[in-house]
Amino acid sequence: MLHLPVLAVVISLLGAYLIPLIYHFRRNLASVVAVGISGLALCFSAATAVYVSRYGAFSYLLGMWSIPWGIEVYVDRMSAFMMLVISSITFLVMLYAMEDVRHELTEAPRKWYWTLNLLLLASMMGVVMAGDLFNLFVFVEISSIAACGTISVKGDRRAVEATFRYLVLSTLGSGALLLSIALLYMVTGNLNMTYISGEIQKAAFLYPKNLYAALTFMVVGFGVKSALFPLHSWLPDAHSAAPAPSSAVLSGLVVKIYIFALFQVLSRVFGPVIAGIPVETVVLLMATMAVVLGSVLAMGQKELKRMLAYSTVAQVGYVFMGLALGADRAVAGGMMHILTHALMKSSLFLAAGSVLYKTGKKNITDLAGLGPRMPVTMGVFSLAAASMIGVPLLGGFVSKWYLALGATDAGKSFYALIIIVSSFLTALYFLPPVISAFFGKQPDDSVGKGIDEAPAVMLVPMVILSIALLGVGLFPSLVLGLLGYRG
Amino acid sequence: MNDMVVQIITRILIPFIEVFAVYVIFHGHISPGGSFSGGAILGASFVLATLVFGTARFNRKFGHMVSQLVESVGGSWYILVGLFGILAGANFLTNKLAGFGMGRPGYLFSAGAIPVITIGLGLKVGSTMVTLFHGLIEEEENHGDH
Amino acid sequence: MGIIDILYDNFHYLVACLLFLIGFHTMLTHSNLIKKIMGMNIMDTAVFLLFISSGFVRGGKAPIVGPGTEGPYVNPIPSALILTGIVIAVSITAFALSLIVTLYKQYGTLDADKIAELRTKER
Amino acid sequence: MRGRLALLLVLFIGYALILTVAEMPLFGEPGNPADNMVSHRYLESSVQDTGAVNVVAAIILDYRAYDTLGEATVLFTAISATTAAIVAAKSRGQKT
Repeated sequence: MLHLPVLAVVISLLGAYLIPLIYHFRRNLASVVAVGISGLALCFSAATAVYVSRYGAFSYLLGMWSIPWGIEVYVDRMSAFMMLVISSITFLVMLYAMEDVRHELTEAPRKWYWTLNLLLLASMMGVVMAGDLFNLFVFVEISSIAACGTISVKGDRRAVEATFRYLVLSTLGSGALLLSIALLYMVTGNLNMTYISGEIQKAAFLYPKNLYAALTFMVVGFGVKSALFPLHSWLPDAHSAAPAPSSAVLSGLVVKIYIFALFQVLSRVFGPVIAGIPVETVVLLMATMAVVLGSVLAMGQKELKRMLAYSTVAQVGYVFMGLALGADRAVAGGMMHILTHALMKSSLFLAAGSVLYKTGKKNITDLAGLGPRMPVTMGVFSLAAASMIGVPLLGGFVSKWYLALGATDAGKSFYALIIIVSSFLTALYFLPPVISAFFGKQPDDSVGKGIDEAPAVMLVPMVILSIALLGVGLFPSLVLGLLGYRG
Repeated sequence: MNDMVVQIITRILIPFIEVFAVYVIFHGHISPGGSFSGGAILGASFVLATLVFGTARFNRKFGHMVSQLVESVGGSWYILVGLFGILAGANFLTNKLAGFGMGRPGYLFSAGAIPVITIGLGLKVGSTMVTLFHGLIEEEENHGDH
Repeated sequence: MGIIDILYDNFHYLVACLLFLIGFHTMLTHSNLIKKIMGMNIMDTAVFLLFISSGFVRGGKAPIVGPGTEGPYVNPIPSALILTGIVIAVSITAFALSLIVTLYKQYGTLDADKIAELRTKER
Repeated sequence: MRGRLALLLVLFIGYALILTVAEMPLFGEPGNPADNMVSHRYLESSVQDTGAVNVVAAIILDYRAYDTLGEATVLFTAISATTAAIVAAKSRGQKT
């Protein structure tokens, strides 16, 4: 039973290694195998989540070495929750991609798309369960390269250019991260998170500046990778140039993995000394700027996927805000927003992808009059947009509600105000496309002829995502119970 | 590069480089070196061969399929050795407690799973170097698809 | 002990930091893509240097503990970790170079500013 | 302009780093925080624990073998990404 989280990672890695071989012998089998393996990883994560919610957190020792010597994998409720989110969203998106990549990618790199997706899945799950700083770094690197790979697999010059900038910036981030780990190792002599935090009090007394430097580099490193506001410049290009399923995974999951990792490190490594350092204030300030300015920038966009990418910048700000506020309900709201935003943003990107699949149009104005022609796609889009704005009974509302409650709990009602203001801003850029899709008139009727609904294999994952969004909105206690929060 | 001196010297040199690479890979657990260094040396010998004899002639002997195969099998090999630990009732990637023979320390056949992993990994790293190099240089030559 | 003495004793770390800054500066100021990658590599190397010198123990030997050799040995952990770090740096460099090759084919230039100009014109 | 800004940023980081270096544990001193029970245990008992004389090999392939699996995977990821990017760009170029 305890092997399951590691097996979920390992089975995805094994799949990734074998996909090129399978593709060589049976071309059509590769995508099926990839989806099947991600489904298997989903089963393993679900079993882990059930186990953790029943018997509590556990740690798994790789190679049977006790912890300061070996590598520890630590799975608590939050990691199990993250594993479940990662594997389920990836599974659904890969199901969608089975049809979509036929249209969006050329034949030659298709097998690599599946390989990279499985590597991304494995590394994301590895990141959330890492109990060792260097192991965390290794998995962060795999996910950075694999994420870049899923963009450049498209091969047009816009995608390649965006990938290059993403790669350079995220390498800058990993340099900062490794430097931070080096400084921490120098002053504490350990790599295991628990053991570092045991030594850190002494280190804070003897070598305080080293710890400050390590903390700064850690925040900057993860901040670049997770597009914390002033460091977000790579995100809109990278996420809008990628193929639609990759955008869904990148925006919905990859960015948030790093936020989760950052806060894991902050609480589990720097926990005993963090009280004296105003890192949370800085993060809150940046998150506020992200929430407001991300929405403002999203309003100015003409292209649908670019607008969605800017909206990710804003939504990442919410997650940062929730986790940095620190109150119980705020953290629960932040974790829940990771789930709801993953659901919303991936269904939005998948809907945008299926519009692209059917019409080849990518601007917001091109959505006009599409509602009656593609009812399911635009229905999913509208539902997710409504949830993004925060319409009650949908997932987005619940997580924002908990964030606002948490802000008042922490004695910082100002942030609750920010959340409300930003909801209005979100409405300003999400309502026009929805309204024009259902009530607008197609400017040129000859263009719209023959456009109908996308194939079922693309619709089913989108519908499942929407149902999940509704489910989270109607029964938030399920998710909160999984997180171990009773309120 | 159609220079006879270079070609002949390369022909003489390559076996020595490869034997040295194999030595470094096999002796990873008793001397400095190991899979990554040995694999890099192995890859360097293939890179040298490509530089001297050209990609077309090299590909006839060592095609993309071969390097792909080595790549996938090398990686899977590592995972399978790790999974053996679970089968033996221990954790993933367990060495001694999973029942790998320890041998006499300091001799070639010792250290249980370490040399077993090293061999697969060394070959994998070697073929990785070749694939990366070829990926970068074949861009320049338009010899159809592969 | 004065600050200068400590800096003198720790000059390995100081050199690593200097290299880090050189790499960072190269990355920021040069618009040539290849030079950016060079800067990135210098930066990574600096971090490796810092990490690996943190494991040195005065008079230490390479950590190969056969019969008949005795200590002190240097700390083996940084060496083992940096092996991983180097492989990661190599992977990223290879990927970045392949992207540069494709970018050069598609845009016909290696200058980041010119590429950005072409890109904004496209939109 | 951009050059000056970059220089300013670099000088600032450099100043902070020099302050940090001035406080670091002394280079090569036995008894530094990094020279603790973890590394001592590796040096003393790697031969009994793993049978490998080379401690670095014992660490990367036994004590911390999971990292090395990740490392091998990074290489594989780099190959996948590199090949995918090149092949995709090439096939796009042929199509248009």
